[in-house]
Amino acid sequence: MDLPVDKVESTRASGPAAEGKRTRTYREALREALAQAMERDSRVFVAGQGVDDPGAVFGTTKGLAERFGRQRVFDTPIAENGITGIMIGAALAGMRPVLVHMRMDFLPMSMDQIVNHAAKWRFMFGGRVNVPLTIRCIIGRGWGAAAQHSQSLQALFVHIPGLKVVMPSTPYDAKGLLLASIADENPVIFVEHRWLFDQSGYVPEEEYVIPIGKGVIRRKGRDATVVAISHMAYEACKAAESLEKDGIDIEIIDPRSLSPLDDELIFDSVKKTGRLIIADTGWKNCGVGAEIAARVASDALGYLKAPIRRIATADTPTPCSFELEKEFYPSSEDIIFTVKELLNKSPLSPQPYRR
Amino acid sequence: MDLPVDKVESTRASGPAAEGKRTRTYREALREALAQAMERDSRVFVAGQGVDDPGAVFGTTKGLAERFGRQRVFDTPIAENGITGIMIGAALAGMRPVLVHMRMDFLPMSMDQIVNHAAKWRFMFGGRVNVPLTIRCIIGRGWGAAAQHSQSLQALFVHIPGLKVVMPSTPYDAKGLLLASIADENPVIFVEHRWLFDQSGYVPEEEYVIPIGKGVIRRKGRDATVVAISHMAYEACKAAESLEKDGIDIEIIDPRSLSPLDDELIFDSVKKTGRLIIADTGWKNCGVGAEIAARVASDALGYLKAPIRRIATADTPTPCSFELEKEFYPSSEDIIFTVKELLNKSPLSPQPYRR
Amino acid sequence: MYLLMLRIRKFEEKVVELYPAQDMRSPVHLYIGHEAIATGVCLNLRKDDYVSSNHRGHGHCIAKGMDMRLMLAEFYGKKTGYCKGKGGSMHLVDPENGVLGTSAIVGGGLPLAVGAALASVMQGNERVSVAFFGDGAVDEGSFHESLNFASLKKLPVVFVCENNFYATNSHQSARHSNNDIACLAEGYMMPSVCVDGNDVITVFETARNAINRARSGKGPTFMECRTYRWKAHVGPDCDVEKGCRPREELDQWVKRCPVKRFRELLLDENVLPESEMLELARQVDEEIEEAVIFAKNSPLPSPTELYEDVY
Amino acid sequence: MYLLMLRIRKFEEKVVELYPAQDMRSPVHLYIGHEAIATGVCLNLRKDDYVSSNHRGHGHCIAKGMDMRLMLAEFYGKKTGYCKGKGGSMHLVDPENGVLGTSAIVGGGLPLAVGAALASVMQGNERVSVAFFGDGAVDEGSFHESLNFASLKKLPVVFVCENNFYATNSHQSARHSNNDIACLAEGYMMPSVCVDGNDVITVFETARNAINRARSGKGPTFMECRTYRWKAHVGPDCDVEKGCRPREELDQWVKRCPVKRFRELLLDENVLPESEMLELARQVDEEIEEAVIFAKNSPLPSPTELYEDVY
Ligand SMILES: Cc1ncc(C[n+]2csc(CCOP(=O)(O)OP(=O)(O)O)c2C)c(N)n1
Ligand SMILES: Cc1ncc(C[n+]2csc(CCOP(=O)(O)OP(=O)(O)O)c2C)c(N)n1
Ligand SMILES: [Mg+2]
Ligand SMILES: [Mg+2]
Repeated sequence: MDLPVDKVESTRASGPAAEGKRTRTYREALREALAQAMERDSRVFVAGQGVDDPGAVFGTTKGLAERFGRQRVFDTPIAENGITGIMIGAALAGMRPVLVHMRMDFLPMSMDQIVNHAAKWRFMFGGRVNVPLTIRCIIGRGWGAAAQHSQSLQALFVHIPGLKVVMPSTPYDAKGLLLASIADENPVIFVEHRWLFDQSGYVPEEEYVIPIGKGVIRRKGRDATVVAISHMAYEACKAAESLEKDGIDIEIIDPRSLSPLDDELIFDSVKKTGRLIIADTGWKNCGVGAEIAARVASDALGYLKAPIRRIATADTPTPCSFELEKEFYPSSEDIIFTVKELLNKSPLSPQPYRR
Repeated sequence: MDLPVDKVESTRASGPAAEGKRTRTYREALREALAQAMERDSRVFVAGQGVDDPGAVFGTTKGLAERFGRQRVFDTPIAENGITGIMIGAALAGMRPVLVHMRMDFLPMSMDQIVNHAAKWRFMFGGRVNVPLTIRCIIGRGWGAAAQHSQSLQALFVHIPGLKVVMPSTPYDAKGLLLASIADENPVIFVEHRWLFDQSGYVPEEEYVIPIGKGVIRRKGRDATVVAISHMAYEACKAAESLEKDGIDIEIIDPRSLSPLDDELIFDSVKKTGRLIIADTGWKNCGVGAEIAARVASDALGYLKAPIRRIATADTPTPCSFELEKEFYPSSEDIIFTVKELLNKSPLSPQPYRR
Repeated sequence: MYLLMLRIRKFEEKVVELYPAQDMRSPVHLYIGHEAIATGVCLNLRKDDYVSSNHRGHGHCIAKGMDMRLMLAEFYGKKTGYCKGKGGSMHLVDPENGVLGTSAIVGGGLPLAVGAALASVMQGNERVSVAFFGDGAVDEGSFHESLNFASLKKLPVVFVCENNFYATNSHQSARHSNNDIACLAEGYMMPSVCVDGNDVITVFETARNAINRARSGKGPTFMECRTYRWKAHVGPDCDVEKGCRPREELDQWVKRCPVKRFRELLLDENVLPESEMLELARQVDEEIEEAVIFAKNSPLPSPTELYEDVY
Repeated sequence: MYLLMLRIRKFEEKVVELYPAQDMRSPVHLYIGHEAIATGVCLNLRKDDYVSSNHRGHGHCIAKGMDMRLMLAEFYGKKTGYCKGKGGSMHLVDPENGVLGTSAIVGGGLPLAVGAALASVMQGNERVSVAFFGDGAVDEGSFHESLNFASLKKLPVVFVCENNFYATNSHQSARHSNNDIACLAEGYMMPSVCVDGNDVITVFETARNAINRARSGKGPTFMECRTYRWKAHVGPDCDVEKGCRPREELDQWVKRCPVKRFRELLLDENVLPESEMLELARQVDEEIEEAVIFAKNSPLPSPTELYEDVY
C-alpha cells in the first residue's frame, strides 16, 4: 500500500515532496543511508549481531561488509550491555557507531548502558563530551513471535532525557532520519518496523536529512486527528479510505520522531478537528499515546470536542497464537471504530473504548 | 510533618484509620513487615547488596540476618541481572524472594530479567507458573547524588504488563503494601523514598495488607484534584496548608499503586473539582503523570474546567549542584503555583506551565 | 534411551514436514543433531529435578518427560497446548516435570536454574537443576553472573553448554576470545569438562557424575557438549544453501549423527536387535501421528482468553 | 612520582577536612590507600591515552593530569568545575587529558575503555586505554563481556582491577567464587597478573609492560592490584568503628601505606633527600590551598543552566 505524502511534508519537513520518481524500498533506503554515511565519513561504522552475515539484518546491511571491509562492518558477541558500552566508548573517542539489533526486545539487556551512560554522558559532564551513537532496532508483529520477540518498547526510551527516539514509516523518512541520526551528536534510538521493509516509495539518491523532531501530516482532514506511529500510519491510511466512503474525513499525523516530539503540529491539528486518537505500536500505560494525550490535555484542552482515545496493543504480553494475536494487535478496524465512536460523542459521554 | 489520613482510607482501602496510637517510622514499618512475613512464611527470604551489613539498607533490614539466619537474609554479588534471574528461579521453585536495591538506578541493569522474564513468565506460559517476587528499591533526592544515583524510574515498569508497581508514602502504607507485595503471586516493584524513612505514623502491630491497586484520598477538597505520588504527597499537603490560607481547597489523592492504578478514585475526584494536577517524583515524558492525564482525558474529559497539568522533575538528567537541584526537583511551591494558575484559567487559555 | 533419542529426532522431523503448510505459525528452532545431549543428561534426572531451557528447547522438554501432544498443540497456537497457545515453539513450561520454562532471550535461562537450585537448598530437598544453553549464551554477562553465584554458594546446578559452534550465523571464533568454553568455566572453581555431545553414552556418564555431585551437596559442574545443528538457525530448512555455513562442515557432522552412532553401537554390542528398533520406530511414529491429530483437532483459544493469565 | 602520590593523598585529606562543613554536597568516595595504583599506571600513559574510571575516581583523575582546582570546584557544585557543577565528586571528565568519564555504576566503565580502544584501532592511532575498576566490578556481567571483547579483537586495553577486598561492606569472599581475580581473567586468553597494589614501583613496571604491549598491537593485559581503602566506602569517616570491617585488618594495611613505603624507599636509596620531600609537600599544600580558594570563590551555576547540555 502506498502511503500518501501530503504537500505539507515539503514545508514542515525537509526534502522534496512525493512526486519524484526514484523508488526504493524501506530496506533499500536504510542500506543506502548507511552506505552514504560510511562513504562520506570514515568515523561511521556498523556493528551488531549478523550485520555481515548472509541475512544481513533483513537485507538492510547487505553488501556493506564487502564494500567497507569487516573492520567497519562487524558481527559482535551476544553481549548487548557490554557491546553498547563499547559503542559508547568508541563514540567518545571520536567514532560514530551504528549499533544494530534484530529485535527491540534485546534492548532491555543494554538498558544500563543506554539509560545510565549514553543518555547521561553529555549532561552529567556539563556538555564537555557527547555520544553520537545510533541504535537501530526492529519491531514487528505476527507469526507467533510471542512475548519475548515482539515488544515495541519506544516509551521506555522516550521517558529518558538525553535520548532521542525516531520511528520512520516511509522509505523517504527511513533514509532521511537515519542520516540525521548518524549526524546527530546524541544517542538516537532508531526504531524500524519489520512490516515496512518491503514498502516502497520515493527516495532521492542524494543525501538528505529529516530534522529529528519534525512530524508530518500524511493526510489532511477536518473531522478527527489520528496520530499514527510507525506501521500504524498505514493502518490509519487504510482507515481513512474506508471512512471517506462514509463521508468522514480524518487528518493523519505521523510524528516520525517521538523524542523530541512535534507537539505543535498535533496541537494545530486538534485545534482544527477537535478530536484526537493516538495509534501506537506499543503498550498504552505510560506509553507514547499517554504522552501525546497529556500534552494536548494541557495545551489544547479547550479545543477538544470529544474524549481523547488511545489505540495500542492490549494490556498483556504478546501471545503466540495467531488467534490471540488478532485480538492483541490494533488495526485499521480499531481506528475506524474509534473515529466513529468519537464523532457520536460529546466530551460528557465517555464510555471508554476497549483497548 | 504529619500526613493526614482521611477517613476515606478506611472505606476505600483496608485497615483502620489514623487515630490509632502505635507509632512507627516508615523504616520500622518496612522492617516489621519483613520480619512478620518471614516469621509466618518460611518461603520468604531477603537478598540484596548490604541487607546483612551494619547499614542494613538504611536500617530497613536491621536485625533480620541475626534473627532469621544468613541463609534467609543474605548479601549478593553486584550482578543485578543475574541475581534478579536467580530470584525469579527461586520464586518459580516455590520461594517468595524479596530482592533489595539501594537505588532504583540499578534496576536498568536487570531490565532484561524484569521485563523479559519476570513480567512474561505467567502469561507466556498460559498461567501455569507465576513469579511471586518483590523487588524493593529506593529513590531519593538531594545531596548531589547526580545523574546515576537519583532516578525515579517507576514509569518504565508501569509500561510493562505483568508487573505491579507500588509507591507507599506513609508508614502505614509501607507495611501494608509490603505485606501485600510479598503475598502477591506476581512480580511487584516496590518503590520507597529515602526522605520518607524517618516519617512516623500509625502502624498497627498485627499483619495487614493494603490491596494493590487502591488509592487513598489524603485530603478532601473541592477546588482542584492533586494526584501526588510518594514523597510528593507531603509536598501536596504542605501546599494545601498554604493554599488554605488563600481560601483554596484542594483534594489530594495518593494513588499508592501505580500499576494497577485506582483511576476510578481519580475520576470521581475530577468530576467533583474539575481540575487536575499530577505531581510525580520522576520524569514527565511517558511518565505516570502522562498516564493519569490520558485516562482522565479519555474517561472524564467533560468534567474538566481547566487544562491538566503535570508536575515532575525537569526534562534533564539529575544535576549534582544543589543550586541546580533546586530547579530540578519540584516542590510544594510548584503545586501552589500551578493550582493558582488553574483556578484563573478556562480550558481555552492554555499557557503551559514550565515543567 | 534409544527410544527417547528417536522420539526427539522424529518429532522434529515431523515439524519439518508440517511447517511448510504455514499453519504452524511460530518460529521453530530445531534440535536435530543435538539429541544425545538432552537424552544423556535428562535420563539421569528425576521427575522433580529442574531444567531451564532456551529457544532450541523441544529436545529438552521431550527428554524431561513432556507430552508431545501438548507440545505440538502449543506450536499450533491451540488452547490445549502447554501454554494455551500463548507461548508457542519457543516457550514451553511444565512445572509437573520440573521444566522451569524456556527463554528465547539468549542467556536468560541460566539464572533461573541457579535460582531454582538455591530454592532446593533453602527447602532442604535434593532436587538438582540443569541449565541447558548454547555457545551463544556464553557471550552474555548472565553466564558469568550465574556461574559465579552457583559456585560461590555451592548450589546443585549442572550447566550444560550445547556448543554447536554457531549462534545464528555467527561462528564461535567471531565471538569468543577463548574457544575452550569448559576452560573458561574453570575460572569459577567448579569442575568443568568438554565432551563429545554426539556420543550419548559419554554425555550420560558425565552427566550422571555431575548430577550425583550436585545432589550430594558438592556444588555445580560445568559440561561443554560439542555438537552441531543440522537445520537453519530457525525454520525447517537447511541453511548451507544460503551460504551460512560450509557444506562440508555439515556433512562431517551428519556422519557423526548421534542417533545413528547410538544405533550402531546397540547393534554392534547386540543390545537391541534391528527388529526391536523398527518396532520402537513404529511406536514413536504412532505417538507422533497421534500428537499431530490431537494438535490439529484441538480448538483455538477464544479472543477473550488473551486477557487472562497476565496476573 | 612521589609528588603525584602526595598530591592524591593530600587532596583527599583536604576533602576529609572540608567535608564536615556540609557545603561540599556530593557523595565522596575517597582514594586514600590506593595511591600507588593510579600513580604507577598513569605515569606510563601519554596525555592522549584514555582512562575510564569509577566512583572512586579522584586519584585516577589527578594522576591523568586533571586540575585539582577544577575538580574541587566540581565537588562544590560550582560553575567553574569540570562539569559546570552537574557531575560532582562521582562524575569527572576531561577529554583533553583522555579521561573518558567516571561512572558511578559498578562495572559501567569497563566497556567504555574497550570501546575507546576499538576506536584507536579503527583510527590507526597508538592510543592505549586503561579501565580502572574495583573488585566489585568483577561481579558484573560487563566484566565478562568487556574482557571477552577486548581479547577477541586484541584491543589496546589494560584492565586495572583495584582489589581492596570490599565492595561497600561486602567482602570479596561473599561475592566471588574465585578469590584469585587475575586467574579468572586468564580464562580470556590475555596475560594476567596479580601485584602488590601498595608498591608503586611494581605497579609502575607491570603497567609499563602492559601498556607497551597494548601500544604495540599485542592486545589487552589484566592487572589485579591488591590494596585497601582506609576510609568508609563513602564519606570522610572511617568505618571500622561502625563494625564494617575488622580494625586489625585496617591497621595492617595502614602499616603498608603506599606513600610511606615509597617515601622510605626514596630515603633508603638516597634518591630524594628529606628536605626536598618537605619542599614537595609544601608545594602540594600550596596547590591544594589554591584549589580550595578557587573552588570556594567560584560562582554557582544559575538555575537556567540546568536546561543546557542535555542534547
Ligand atoms: C539477548 C538476545 N540477543 C539476541 C538474540 C537473537 N538470537 C536468538 S537465538 C541466537 C543465537 C543463540 O546461539 P546459541 O546460544 O549458540 O544457541 P543455538 O541457536 O546455537 O542453539 C540469537 C543471537 C536473542 N534471542 N536474545
Ligand atoms: C550497578 C551498581 N550496583 C550497585 C551500586 C552501589 N555501589 C556503589 S559502589 C559499590 C561497591 C563497589 O565496590 P568496588 O568495585 O570494589 O569499588 P570500591 O568501592 O571498593 O573501590 C556499590 C555496590 C552501584 N553503584 N552500581
Ligand atoms: Mg550455538
Ligand atoms: Mg572494592
